[in-house]
Amino acid sequence: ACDSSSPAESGSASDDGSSNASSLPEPSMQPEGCETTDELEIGLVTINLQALFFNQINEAAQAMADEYGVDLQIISGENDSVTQANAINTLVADGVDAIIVAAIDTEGIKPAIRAADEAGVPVVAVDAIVEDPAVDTQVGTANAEGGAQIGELLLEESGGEGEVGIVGALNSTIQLERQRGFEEAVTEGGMTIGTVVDGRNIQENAQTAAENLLTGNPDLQYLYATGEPALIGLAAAVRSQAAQDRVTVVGWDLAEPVVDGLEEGWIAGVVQQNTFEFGYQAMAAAIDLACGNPVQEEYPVDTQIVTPENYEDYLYYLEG
Amino acid sequence: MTATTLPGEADTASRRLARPQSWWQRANKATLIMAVVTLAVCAFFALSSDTFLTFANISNLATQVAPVLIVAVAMTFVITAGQIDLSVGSIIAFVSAVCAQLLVAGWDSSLVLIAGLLMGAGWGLVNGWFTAYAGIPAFIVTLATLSVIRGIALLTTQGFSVPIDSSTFFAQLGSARWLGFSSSAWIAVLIVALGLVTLHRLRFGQYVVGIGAAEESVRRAGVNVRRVKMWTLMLSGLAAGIAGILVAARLGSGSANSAQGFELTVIAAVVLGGTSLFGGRGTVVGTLIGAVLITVIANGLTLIGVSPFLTPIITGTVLLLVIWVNLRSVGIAHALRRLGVRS
Amino acid sequence: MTATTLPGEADTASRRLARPQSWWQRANKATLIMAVVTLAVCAFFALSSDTFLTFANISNLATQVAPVLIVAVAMTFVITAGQIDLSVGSIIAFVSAVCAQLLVAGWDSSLVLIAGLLMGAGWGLVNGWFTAYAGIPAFIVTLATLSVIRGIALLTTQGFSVPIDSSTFFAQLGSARWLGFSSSAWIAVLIVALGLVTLHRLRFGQYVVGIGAAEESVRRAGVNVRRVKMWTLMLSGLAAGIAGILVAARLGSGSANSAQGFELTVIAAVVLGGTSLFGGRGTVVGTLIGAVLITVIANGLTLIGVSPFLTPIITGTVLLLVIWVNLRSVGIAHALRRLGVRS
Amino acid sequence: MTDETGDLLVELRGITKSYGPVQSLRGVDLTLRRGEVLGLVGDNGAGKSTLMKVLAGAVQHDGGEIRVHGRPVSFASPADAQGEKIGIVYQDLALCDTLDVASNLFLGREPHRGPFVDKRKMHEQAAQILADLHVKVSSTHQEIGTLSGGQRQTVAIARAVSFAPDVLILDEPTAALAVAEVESVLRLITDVASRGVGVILITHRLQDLFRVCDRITVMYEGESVDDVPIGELDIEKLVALITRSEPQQGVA
Amino acid sequence: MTDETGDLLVELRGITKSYGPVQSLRGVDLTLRRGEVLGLVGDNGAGKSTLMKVLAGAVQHDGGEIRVHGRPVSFASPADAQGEKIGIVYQDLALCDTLDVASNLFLGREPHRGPFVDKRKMHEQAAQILADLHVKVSSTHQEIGTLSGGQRQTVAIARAVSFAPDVLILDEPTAALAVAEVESVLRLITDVASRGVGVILITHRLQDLFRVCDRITVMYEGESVDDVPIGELDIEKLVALITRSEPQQGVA
Ligand SMILES: Nc1ncnc2c1ncn2[C@@H]1O[C@H](COP(=O)(O)OP(=O)(O)OP(=O)(O)O)[C@@H](O)[C@H]1O
Ligand SMILES: Nc1ncnc2c1ncn2[C@@H]1O[C@H](COP(=O)(O)OP(=O)(O)OP(=O)(O)O)[C@@H](O)[C@H]1O
Ligand SMILES: [Mg+2]
Ligand SMILES: [Mg+2]
Repeated sequence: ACDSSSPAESGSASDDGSSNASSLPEPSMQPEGCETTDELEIGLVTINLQALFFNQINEAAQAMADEYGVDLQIISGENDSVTQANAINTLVADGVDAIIVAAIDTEGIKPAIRAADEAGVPVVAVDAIVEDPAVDTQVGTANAEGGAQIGELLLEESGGEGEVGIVGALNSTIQLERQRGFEEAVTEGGMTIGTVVDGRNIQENAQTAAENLLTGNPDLQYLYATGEPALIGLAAAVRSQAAQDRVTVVGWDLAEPVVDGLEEGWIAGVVQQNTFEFGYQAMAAAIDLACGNPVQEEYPVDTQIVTPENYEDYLYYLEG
Repeated sequence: MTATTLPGEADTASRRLARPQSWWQRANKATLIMAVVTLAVCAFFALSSDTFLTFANISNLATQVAPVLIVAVAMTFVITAGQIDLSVGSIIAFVSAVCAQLLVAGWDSSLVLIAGLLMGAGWGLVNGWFTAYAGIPAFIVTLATLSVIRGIALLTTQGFSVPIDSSTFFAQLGSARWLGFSSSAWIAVLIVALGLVTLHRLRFGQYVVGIGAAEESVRRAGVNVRRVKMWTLMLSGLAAGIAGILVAARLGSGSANSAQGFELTVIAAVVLGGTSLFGGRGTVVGTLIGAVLITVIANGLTLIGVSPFLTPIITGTVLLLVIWVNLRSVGIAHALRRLGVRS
Repeated sequence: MTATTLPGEADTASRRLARPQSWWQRANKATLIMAVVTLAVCAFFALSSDTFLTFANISNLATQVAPVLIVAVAMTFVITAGQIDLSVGSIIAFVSAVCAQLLVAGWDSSLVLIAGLLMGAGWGLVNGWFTAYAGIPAFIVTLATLSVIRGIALLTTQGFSVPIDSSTFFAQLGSARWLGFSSSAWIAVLIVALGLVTLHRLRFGQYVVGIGAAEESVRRAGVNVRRVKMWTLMLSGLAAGIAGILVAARLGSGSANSAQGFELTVIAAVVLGGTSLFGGRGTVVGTLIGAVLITVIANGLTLIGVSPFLTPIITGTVLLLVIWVNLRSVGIAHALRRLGVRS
Repeated sequence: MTDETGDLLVELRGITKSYGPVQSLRGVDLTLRRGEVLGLVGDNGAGKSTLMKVLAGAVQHDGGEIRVHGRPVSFASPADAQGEKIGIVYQDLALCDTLDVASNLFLGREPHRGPFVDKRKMHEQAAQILADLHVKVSSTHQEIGTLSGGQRQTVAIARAVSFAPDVLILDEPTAALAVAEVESVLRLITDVASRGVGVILITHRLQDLFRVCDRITVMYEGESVDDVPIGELDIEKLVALITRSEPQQGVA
Repeated sequence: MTDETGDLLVELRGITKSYGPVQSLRGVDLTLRRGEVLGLVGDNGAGKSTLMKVLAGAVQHDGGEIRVHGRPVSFASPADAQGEKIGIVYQDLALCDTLDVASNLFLGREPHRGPFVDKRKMHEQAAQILADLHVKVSSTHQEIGTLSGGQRQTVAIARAVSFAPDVLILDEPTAALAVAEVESVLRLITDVASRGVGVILITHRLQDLFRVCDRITVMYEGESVDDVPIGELDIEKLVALITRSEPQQGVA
């Protein structure tokens, strides 16, 4: 349905991408489009504006929208599923041609999506998987699988024994999924889950929680952080407790403070989702849906595992 | 010693004293101005967006304002009585999560509805008891229960949202419509009406205002002020329970993470409406206007396509501006009135 | 007519009147009990966890309590004066994000530090002006700026967590230690000392208490109450600026996502310490104890490995319990005292 | 006017009350008979108001006994005291500033029709009561907080009287009143007493006491020190009792 | 005692003030000379307190002119009036309940050493002032909120007097005071007046007026209606002036 190259290539294409004027990597796919693309209106309902993750999805979507002259309206869900439902209802009332949504609550978004579907507005779900027939296209990876992947990596590091401490965010369903996938993988591999602390998706809360975790468990060797604020906080905690030598950390989402850890080697791996591809593919699908072109039901975007060996290839994510 | 009362003099005097006030005298000037400002904001959005005044959007608006409004009406009583309830967001999350779980466990919708209301009122009772009978400031009590209630909800759901079968009556409550407006909207209307009557026509309302103004005076008047204070917090708990049910029904799922920061939105609506945070003055109509204004701003900014980064900045600025105009304009209203009288 | 004043009588009378109070009379009983309760909580954790009393953990605790404590001391003034500041969390986020960006832009650390303080105080001034001079309730003003300030921070960072080069003096501030305690901890100690002196020894402190008790009376005494109110909010802004700098320095990055919900933690610490939310009564020592208690509970629960799902439940319950004991124990203290006197 | 053989309405025995270190009442005895007007006098800070708060249930005493109509009672709240038909005008008036005149007048016993407060009736009755007492306010809709000191006081008096109590306590009811209003209040006192109500009047206007009282109880530093029929007193003697000194020549 | 030729301290001309629909002052004239004690009387709600709040800068008037020492002034705040050395005891006292006695006494002009409030000195001076005025409180450390009505009032009077004002306004200063304290206050008034201070005394105790006043200004429904030297008055005439009726026989 589209001239897509393999999504896996996009990571290695980073070098050309960063030399690009817009400093965004090249999209791996373009919409088929139609004559009226420059009259289209598309709404994007995101989770929040505080995480780089969502902003990069927005950026990529905006870039592609600009290219095709599409009018893109981005709305922040402010971490509240009711706000997201309100936003979708408002967009439907406004008569947009398609809606892209990164759902906070994959269950709670369904009635709003169904209402959009009934009103004839196609819906693309990005990042979190929403299992509902009203969703026309899914773009993204399963968060639980990403958690399992990084769990596998940690099992290799640890040889399948030892205890893992977790810095999570109980107020984020997505991060709970990541935690669940990870826990299943590592316990199967022979490791045990130690203390779990809640960083509430805020950096310095995560730092404080992680510090307490490290102090309370002086023998703890392995740590896992389920999101960007958690990982940044955990990294700061490891430094402030001078625990670089005794711990091995894995987590989600590349960020500048994390790069140092990768460089020094005590961060063994980071799950990086291809946020730009999320944005591009979701936008491409939305445009095609709005034009009435056929689209795939799923566009899987591979998660990438950033390791001390390959981290330099991924630094383009951090160019703002 | 000079009290030479003529027959009938006291009578005319008493008639003069009790003379009912004119509409203008009775009207709360600040609320009037607030209504005018809100209309102005609406007019602005109506001019900037074709969709704003469509029936679909107005119906949307009514649905969106409902949970805030329902809780805000109850919160008006709480704040007017000089108390506060920070736990309403957590109660919403609790009720929505537990109701969804009960439905999954196979309870009948009607039972779940009753359970939801009871849970809301029950948490309100806990807040109320600690505030009124144990004498702990409501701010602290509800700050503590805020954390406890959501904690329990998180614990029972393990943080995941629980889907509600869309065939249940409970879920249909979320999509039911009458005259084009959702059930949430109608329930909100009902609760505003109840709030109006309760605050302005029942003894309870008198005591709520009195307690906010001078609790000790009301106590000395022989009123059981503890019970009244407990009731206000129970009402806000109950209202949060209703809102929790409506949110769960509308989202088709219950989640322990819903309605975070909801208490601030509600309190903002109440205070924007002219209710004094120090107690003693409260108006349900003002709360209605405050809640509508907040919702309209969010809705309107989306419709005219403002960048999401600018939305919080504009929202905050508009709120500040509105209140500022409102404060100035009590003077303006008097001036206008005086002009009107002269001409 | 019976005022037969003997020479010297007035003198002895005046000496009796001004007799300084004993230590026990002066001591705030509630604060004392609170300290005892906090010690009990500490003792519990010390018994349940080997690590709790290690120097490393105590040093950690001191660092962790610092930002809350710094802002809470300033907030004590705000609340004692009958105001409130909900925007402190947003100011922290703003200052930390902008400072990091300025460092990236190549500014010198010392300049950035000054800029950070100025930004904090500047936002505080905005809050203060709207509250004191435009007459808008502080709750509304800071609710609006809460949204505006974080909005601007988000806009400038676009969600990036801006790294701070660890070789800068700014970043070293985060890791600097003296006598085993971090710079944050020492700064917090300094600010508590300043707060004590300001509240109890300066005119400003007297006026703050007076305004909280009866603003109109202080105004009639010829005090410029507007300026005092503006100053309190400026102080809380400034304190939030300091906290923002420390948070950024410690994390080694500045982010607009910092310090969400921070205001509630700070207000909880202040109110837990015995400062009245209605104004007129405040104690810096109480705030110190409140902030330490909240931090110790979070730290201790993690050390003894409580499930994160149980943490909020236990925290809330403990807070409620502590306040409850505290309220009861003013009576207990008197009873003890009476026993002590008799024996 | 009074009925010396009237049955005992109120009997206080050895009432004590401390506020932390401050001992406000150190053992006070007081009796009040039906139809009697009792003057309660004493220096500033003697404990008069505290005693009356105890009798009205607003404050709980530490020790001693209260008997009303001969039965020992204990008041856990002002409502209990109202149940025994004890009405009081507090020295600080105990009004709600943001409520209007009529609402304050009827606070706690609003006329109602079904569950609703009958606002019209409330305002009419309030107007009637105020007009009867010649209270000078412009409207029953005015907020109490905006009234003058004297106006507030008359509303508080009107409130207490309209309860039709058996025992009426007036704690410096005329402090802020103008001459004509003081006369009305004094007339009111003799009126209600002649209808069998027991009145306790606290005032520092000693000449008023001589016009309406039957008996004077004197308090000094938290104790009741004298209880004298009015006939045995003149103003100098009374001043001497209050200040615990020998009566002097010069009169205020 | 007074100096009839003394220069004009205060001159109010046609002061008006409305609160929304309520017109509290409809044009009031008032003059006060150095060393003079002026009695300001009127019915409850006549506007006396409102007028004094205007003169003390606590309330801003709508129309009319204020002259102090012959110069027209306009007070934007109480601080401005204090700058003109106008001191006042408000009818509602204007104290801060949670501050102690000494802090209230010195609110706004605390003795200080460098930047610090000199608490010891403050308490000592406060004790001195209170002892001089025979105020009956137990300690300067007591919170104002826990004092009795009369004690509060004496603290407020002590506060106003210790400012050493040129113009001293007393709004019903003796309403809650016991006999001896009233005497002290009256003595105080003649004292300060003899030192050249102009005193405005509002009171409903008419006999006190005859003991200290030189002149009486009468207000009625927001207007000043009479201004009479005390020599031309007796108590019946004064009552008649206040109530705007013919003097009668019966005296209170
Ligand atoms: N809540 C309280 N806390 C501490 N002391 C108090 C409290 N209430 C009253 N007191 C003290 O008790 C004493 C008696 O006060 P009370 O008000 O009964 O005096 P009173 O006889 O009514 O005086 P007045 O004639 O001035 O009204 C005073 O010394 C007062 O300071
Ligand atoms: N803030 C206000 N709002 C509305 N009306 C007010 C306000 N303040 C005073 N008034 C009205 O102004 C009139 C004069 O009040 P003021 O207090 O000056 O009387 P006063 O002469 O001092 O009486 P009193 O002898 O009872 O103290 C009263 O009718 C009162 O109701
Ligand atoms: Mg008294
Ligand atoms: Mg007055």
